[in-house]
Amino acid sequence: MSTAAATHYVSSDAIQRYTFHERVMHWLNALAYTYCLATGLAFYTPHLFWLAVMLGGAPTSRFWHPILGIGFFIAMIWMHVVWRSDMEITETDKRFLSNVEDYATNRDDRVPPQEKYNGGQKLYYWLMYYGTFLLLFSGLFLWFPEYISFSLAWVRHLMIVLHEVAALITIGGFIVHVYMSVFLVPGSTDAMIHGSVSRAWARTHHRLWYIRVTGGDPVGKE
Amino acid sequence: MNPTRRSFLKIGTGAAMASVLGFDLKAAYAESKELKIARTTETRSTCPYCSVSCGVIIHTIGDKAKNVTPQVVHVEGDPDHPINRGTLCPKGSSLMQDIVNDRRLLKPQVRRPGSDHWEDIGWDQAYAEIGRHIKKTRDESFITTDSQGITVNRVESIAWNGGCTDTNEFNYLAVKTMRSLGVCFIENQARV
Amino acid sequence: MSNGTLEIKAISGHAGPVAGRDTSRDYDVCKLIDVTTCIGCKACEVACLEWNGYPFRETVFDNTYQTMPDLAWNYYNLIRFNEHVAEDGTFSWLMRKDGCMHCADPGCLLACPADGAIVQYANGIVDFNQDNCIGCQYCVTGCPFNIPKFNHETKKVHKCTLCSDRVGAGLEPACIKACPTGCLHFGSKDDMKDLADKRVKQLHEHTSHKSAGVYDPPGVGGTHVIYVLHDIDHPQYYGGLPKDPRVPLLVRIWKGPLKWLGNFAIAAGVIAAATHFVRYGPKKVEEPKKEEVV
Amino acid sequence: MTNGWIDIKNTDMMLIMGGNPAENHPCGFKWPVEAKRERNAKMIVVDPRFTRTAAVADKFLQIRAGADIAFLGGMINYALENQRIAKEYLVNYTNASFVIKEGFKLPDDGLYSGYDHDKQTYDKSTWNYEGAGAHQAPSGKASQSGEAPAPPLAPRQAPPPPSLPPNVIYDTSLAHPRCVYQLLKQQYSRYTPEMVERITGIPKDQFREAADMFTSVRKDGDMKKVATIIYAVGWTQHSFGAQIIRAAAMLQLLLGNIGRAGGGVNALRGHSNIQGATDVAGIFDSLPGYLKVPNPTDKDFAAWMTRITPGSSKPKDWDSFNYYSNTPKFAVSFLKSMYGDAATKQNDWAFDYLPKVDREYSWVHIWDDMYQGKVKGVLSFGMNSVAIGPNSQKTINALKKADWLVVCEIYPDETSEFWKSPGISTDDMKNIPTEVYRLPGAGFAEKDGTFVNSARWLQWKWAAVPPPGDCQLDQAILARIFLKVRELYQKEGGKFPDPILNLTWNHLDPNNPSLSELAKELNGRAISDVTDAPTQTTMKAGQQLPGFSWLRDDGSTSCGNWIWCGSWTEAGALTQRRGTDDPSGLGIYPNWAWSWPMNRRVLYNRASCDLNGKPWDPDRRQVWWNEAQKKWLGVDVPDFKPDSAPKDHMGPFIMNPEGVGRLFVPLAGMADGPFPEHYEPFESPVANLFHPQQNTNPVVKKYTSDMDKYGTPDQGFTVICTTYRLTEHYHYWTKNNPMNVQLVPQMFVEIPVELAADLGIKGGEKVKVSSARGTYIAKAMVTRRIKPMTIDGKKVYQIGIPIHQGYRGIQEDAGRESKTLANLLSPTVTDPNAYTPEFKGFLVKLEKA
Repeated sequence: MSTAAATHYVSSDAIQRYTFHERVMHWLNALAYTYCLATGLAFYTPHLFWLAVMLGGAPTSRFWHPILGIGFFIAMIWMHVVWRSDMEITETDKRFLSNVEDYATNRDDRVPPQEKYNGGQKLYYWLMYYGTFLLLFSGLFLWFPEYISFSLAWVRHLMIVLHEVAALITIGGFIVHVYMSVFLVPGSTDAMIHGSVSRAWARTHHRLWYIRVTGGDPVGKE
Repeated sequence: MNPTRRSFLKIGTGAAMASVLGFDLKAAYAESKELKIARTTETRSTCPYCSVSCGVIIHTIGDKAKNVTPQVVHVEGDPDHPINRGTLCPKGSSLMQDIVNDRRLLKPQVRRPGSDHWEDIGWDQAYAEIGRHIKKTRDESFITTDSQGITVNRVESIAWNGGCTDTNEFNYLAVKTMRSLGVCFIENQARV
Repeated sequence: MSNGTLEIKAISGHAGPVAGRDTSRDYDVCKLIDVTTCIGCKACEVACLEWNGYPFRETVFDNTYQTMPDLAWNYYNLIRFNEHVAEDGTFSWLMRKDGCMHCADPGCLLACPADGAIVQYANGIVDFNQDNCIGCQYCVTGCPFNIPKFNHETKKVHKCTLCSDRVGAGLEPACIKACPTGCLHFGSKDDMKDLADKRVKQLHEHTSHKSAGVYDPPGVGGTHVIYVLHDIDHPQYYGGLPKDPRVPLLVRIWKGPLKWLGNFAIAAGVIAAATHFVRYGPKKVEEPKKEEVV
Repeated sequence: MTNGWIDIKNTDMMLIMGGNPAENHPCGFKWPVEAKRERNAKMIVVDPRFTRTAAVADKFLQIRAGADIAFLGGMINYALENQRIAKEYLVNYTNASFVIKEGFKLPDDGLYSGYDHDKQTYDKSTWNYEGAGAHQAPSGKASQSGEAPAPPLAPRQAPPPPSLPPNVIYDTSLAHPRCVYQLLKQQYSRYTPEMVERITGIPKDQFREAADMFTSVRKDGDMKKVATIIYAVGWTQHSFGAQIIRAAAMLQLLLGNIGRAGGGVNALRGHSNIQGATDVAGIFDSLPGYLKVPNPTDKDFAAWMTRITPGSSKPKDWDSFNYYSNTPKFAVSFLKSMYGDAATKQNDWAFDYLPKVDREYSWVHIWDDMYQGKVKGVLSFGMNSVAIGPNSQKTINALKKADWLVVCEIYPDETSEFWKSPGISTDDMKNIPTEVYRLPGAGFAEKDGTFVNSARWLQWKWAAVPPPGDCQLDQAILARIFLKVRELYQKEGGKFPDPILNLTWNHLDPNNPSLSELAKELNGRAISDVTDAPTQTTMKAGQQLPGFSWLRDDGSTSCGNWIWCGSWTEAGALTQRRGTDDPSGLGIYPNWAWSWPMNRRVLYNRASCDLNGKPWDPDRRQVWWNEAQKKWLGVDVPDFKPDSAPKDHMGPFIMNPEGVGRLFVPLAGMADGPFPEHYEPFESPVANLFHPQQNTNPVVKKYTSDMDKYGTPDQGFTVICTTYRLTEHYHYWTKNNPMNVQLVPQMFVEIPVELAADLGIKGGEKVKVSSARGTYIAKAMVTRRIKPMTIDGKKVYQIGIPIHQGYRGIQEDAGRESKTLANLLSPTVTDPNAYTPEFKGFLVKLEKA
C-alpha cells in the first residue's frame, strides 16, 4: 500500500471506503437533490425565490425541477441497488441508536463499534429512500395537475402538502447529513471525493468495518 | 401594434428584493397592455346580419394617410347607437372575421357549359358575355302583347334574386334596371 | 406605449409588503352577471376572443349548445348551458357565463410561487402576467372555481384579465360592452351590489323566482364578479358553481402555517447544526500508535 | 314593426310567438328585457321549442307548429268572453261597428262564402261592408291594409272587382247581428280553451293562465297599460302565415294596443335590409312605396291609377284621411325618376315601359318556371337561392335547365356551385349546359349606403376598407352589366329597347354610380319649381324635396320611392344623423337617422289618444291634440293629418280607406278570408278538428311538377319538423366565418328525449331526417327542450333543424358535415297572400343514419 498512494492527499495508510462508481452515484444523487432543493425552496417560499432566479430564472427552474427530480429518483434507485445490503438495520445499529446521545455529544468512546455505516447513516439513507418515493409520487401530480379533474381537486391539494412535508423531512435529514459530513466528521467529504479514509478514521468511526476490511484490529485489542 | 404582453413596472424580481423590507413607499403600478384601438381610424357602419341594424365601429389601421391601405384590426359596437348602445351579438362581434376572411372570392370566374371546373375570366369579358346573354334571352322571349292583344312589354325568362344585405340604393338600381328590361321575376330574400 | 396604469394591491410570490400599498384611493370594480337575463348568446365569448385576438379552436358537437366542455387558456369565458328540471317538474334552461371571479381573497395569488406572476390591482382585478409565470399551475390548485388554464406550448397559465388593458384606459371590459341583453353590467362594487340587490328584490316581488339571490361568496372574501341567480340555494345547478367556495384549506395550510413552520424548521436546523459545532466541535479521530500500524 | 326596437321597453306585457328574438335578434331583445327590468313587464313565449327566449320568459307554452291561429283565436275568444277589450278604441278606431253585407258566411265548414271549388279561389263580393244607399262607383277601389301583403292579382277578364261602399252602415252599440264585432264573436266562440288544447297541445289551464295574463292589461276597462306582440317568420312561413299575423293584429285592435308606445304588432325581420328591399320593391308584386304593379287590365296610366287608388269607405259621420288617395302623385313621380324627360304627360308617363303582370311571379314560381324550361337566365346578387328556398333539389334541378346564371357573392356558395352539388358526378356535369358567372362583390364594410331596419329606420353606413383583390362594388357590377346591355341595344337594336335606352342614368361615373346619388334620387327632387299652397313656400327646380306632401302628379317632381321622400333633403342626408337625444325618454331618438314615413317612429300614433285627443296614458304620451293651436303635437311626429280636430272623428289608420283598423278585412285584402281561420299545415299529422273535410287552407298555393312531392302520415311521415336559425350563425353566410364555426361547429337535429329513446338514438349520433322530398343528415341533439305533445289524444313528436348546413363552408370543405341542406326537406307550398313558403311545420321521418 504504498507508492501509488504517495500522490494522494490521504496518508499512505488509507483504505478505500467508496469505489469510484459509488462516488459518481452519490454525487449525481446529491446534485439532483440539491438542484431540486434549491429550486423547490424557491417555489416554496417567496423569501428564497431568488434561488430560482439565480438558477436561470423561475420558468427554467420550474422546467428542470421535475426532470431533475426524476434524475434524483433514478440515482436513488441506483444507490439502492448498490447499497441496500449495507443499509440493513442490525442489532449493532440499534445499539448505536440507543446510544446516539453519546455520539451526538462526541463522547465517541461510549459509542459501540459500528459497521461501514452507522445506525444514523442508515436511518438517513432510508429516510431519503422513502422520501424519494413520496416526492416522486406527489411530484407527478404537481407536474401534471391539468390532468386531474376539478372534482378531484382535493388530490392536488393533498399532494402539494405531501410533497412539501416529504421535502421538509428530507431537508431535515439533508441538513444533518451535510453538517456531519462537512463539519462534524472531518474526512467524510474527502472520503466521498477521493474514495479513501485513513485507518484511524475508519477505526474510530466504523470499527467493525475496519476490522472486517483489515482482517483484525491490532490496535483496538485491550 | 398589438403586443400581447403587459410590462410591469418595478415588480421584477430584482426590485422585489428592495421591497422585501418595505423600503419603497412609492405605490407599485402595473402598466396595462397597450390598448390596441388607441390610434386606429374609426368608421361607423351597420351590422349586415339581422334587422336590428346595430351600429358598429370598424377600426382600421392607419390614420387615412395616403400611403396606407386600411386593414381592419377590430370591430366593436357603436355606443352611440340608440338601439344597440354598443352591444353586439356573437355574429356582430365576429364581423372582423367576415371582413378579413381567406375564403373571400377575389376574382371573376366562369363555369362553361358542361365543364367541371371554374375558369378565371376578365371583368370586361364577363360583362360582354353576360350582356350578350341577357340581350339574347330577352329578345328571344320578349312578350309585347298578351293573348288578348294588350300591350304587356314583359320578360318572363329572366329572374332577379336580390340579397338580404343589398343596400336600398343598390336595390333601387336593381329595380330600375330590371323593370326597364321588362323583368317580371324580381324577387328578394324578403320573400323567403 | 401604454394607455393606462393600475395600482397594485397584492403580488404573488412576493417577499414583503407591496410597495406603497393602500397609499392612494381607488374604487373596486365589479362585473355583475344577472343570470336571469342571460340568453346564452355567447356574444361575451366572441367579444373576448376578438379583443384578445386569440386563434380559433377546433370544437366538436357534444349534444349541447355549450361551445366546449370547459374554459381553455385562450377561452376566458364560456356560457354553461344546463337543462334543469325542478322537483315540481318545472323546466328551465340555465345559462351561466363562467369565468374568473376576481376574488378579493384570490386562491390563485395565494398559491402562486412566482414573484409578480399574479397581481391584484387596487381596483380588485386579479391579473396574470405571463412574463413572470413559471407554469407551475399552483394557481389552478389554489382556485376554488376551476378557472386558470394552462397552455402546454408556452407553459403559461391564462385566465380572464377583466380586460385590465381596457379598464386601465378607461373602457369597460369587452364582454360587458358586447352583452346584448344587459345581463352583464360593470361598475363599482358598491353600485353592482346595489343593482344586484334591487334585481333580487324585484325577482322576489314580481316573479316566481322566490329563491333568487346574489352570489358574492364570502369564503373568498367576496368577488369582483358577482351573479344574480334564480336559485341562490343551488348554485351547483348552474354548471357546477360551488355553493360555498373557499380557498382550499390545505392550500391555506400550505401557504400559511406549513410555510412558516418549514421556514422555521429549516432555519432552526441550520442554527442547531452550527450551535452543535460550536459546542462540540468536530469529532476527533483516535490516532493509533505508529507501531500498531500494519 | 308598427313600433320600434327601443319602444318595446315601454310595454307592460309581451307575447312573443312565431319568433325567437333572443336567438335571432339578441341586441334588439335587450328592450324586452329592459321592459321586464324597468317596468316589471311580463313576457309570454309560445313556441314549439323551449328557446333561448323562453329561457328568460315569465311563462312558456309549448305549441304544436302551425297551430298558431287556434291559439290566437282562443285569445280573441277569451278577451271577448271576459270583456278584456278596449271598448272606446274598438268602437271608434276599428271597423267593429261596420255592418257586413248579407250573404257573408263564416267558415264553420272551413269555407267562407264565395268559394269556387274548381279554381280554388274565392269570389269575395260578399266580403264587403253594407253600404248605405245605392252603390256609386267611387274613384278608387279596394285596397290592402298597410300590414297585409298584396292580394293576388285579379284574374284576367274578370268583371271589374267589387268596390268598398263610400258610405258604410254601422252600429256603435255593436249589437247589429251582422256588424263585424258580432261576427267576430261568432267566429271565435268556437275557439274555446278545450278546442285550443286539442289543436295546439297546450293544456287548457296553461292556456287560460296565459290568456288571462296577456289580456290583464285591459282588466276592468283600464286603458293605461299596453301589451305588445312580437313575431317573426315563425308566423310568416306557413301556408296561412299572413292570417296568423292578422289574428295577432286583431287581438291588438281588440285590446287597443296599436299605435301606442309599448304596443303594436311587431314583425322582427330576419335580415339587415329586407324591410328596405320590400319598401323599394325588390319583389315582383309592387313598385317602390308599395304601389301595386300595373296589370293588363290597366289599359293606360289613368286606368291603372283608378284601380289602385282607393276611395274612402267609412260611416258618413266619420272622416278618413285615406292617404293612398295620393297614389297618382307617387306613381308619376316614380316614373319621372325612372325615365326622366322620356316620361311625359303625352306618353302617359311612359306607362308602357312598365311590364304588366297578371300572375304570380314569386320566389317559388321562379324555380317552377325554370324547372319547366321557361326561365332561362338568373341574376343572383347576394342571394343563395339554392340554400334559401324550399325544396332545394328542385332549385338545383331547375338551374340545370337554365342557360346562364350570374352570381355576385363574396364567398363560394351553394348556388354558384349547384352544378357540382353532392351527387353530381363529373360525367353528369357534361350534361349541365348552364353557363355560370361568379362575380366577386364587395362586403358590407366595403360599401356605403343605407339599410332599413325592422323599425323602419334608414341608416347610412360608411365604407371602411376597399374591396379586396379584384372585387368590385356591387353597384359597379350591376351598372356595367346594364350599360353593356344598353350598348348592345343601342348598336344592334332589339325588342322594345325604349325603356332600356331611356332609363335615367345621371351619375358622375356611369360605370360606378355612387350610392349617394341614388339615395338623392330615391328621395326625389323638384323638376320645375313647386309651391306648397298652404305655406306658400317654393322648392326650386333641382332641389331635394323635404317630404312626400310635395310630390305632384303633373310631372314637376321626381321621386324614386315616395315613402322615403324626406330622407335626403336640402338639409342633407338625414339618414346620416347621429343625434343621441331622447327628450321624451320613450326611446324615440327623433334625430338619429331617419324613419319612414316622415321620421315617424310609431305608426298610427293617433290611436295612442282617446277620442278627444288625450293620451290614454299621460306617462307615455306620444302625440296629443292641442286645442289652442288647433293641431296635433307630440314627442313623435304625428302619423295623422296635423290639423284634423278630434271632433271630426278622422280614423287613426290613415292608410286604410276606412280610416280605422280592420278586424274584418273586406274584399281582396286577404285571399283566404276576412277573418283568420285555423287550417292545418299542408303536411300535418292530424286532421283539422274544426272541419276535417277542409283540412288545409282552401286557397293554398302548391305545385305540380314531379319534384313537388308532399308527404302524409300514412307514408310514415309522422314527425313534425320545423326549421330555424341559431344565434351563433347567420343563414349560409357564417359557415365561412371561423369564429362562428367555433361556436357551433356542426349542425344538428333537436330531438325530444322521449323520441330519441323510442328510436334508440343517443346525443351526438348521426341521424337521418327524410321528407317526401329529400333527406337531411346531421348529429342528434337529444334535449328536454322539446316535449312530446298530445294533440286530440294522440301523441305527436316535433323535431327542429337549424338551417346552417350547406355544401360549401369551412366544415363542409373539411368533410365534417354531411353536406345536406335543411331545405332539401321543406315543401313547395306557399301562403296565398305573401307567397312565403311553409318552412315551419312539415312532416318527416327520423331514423339513425
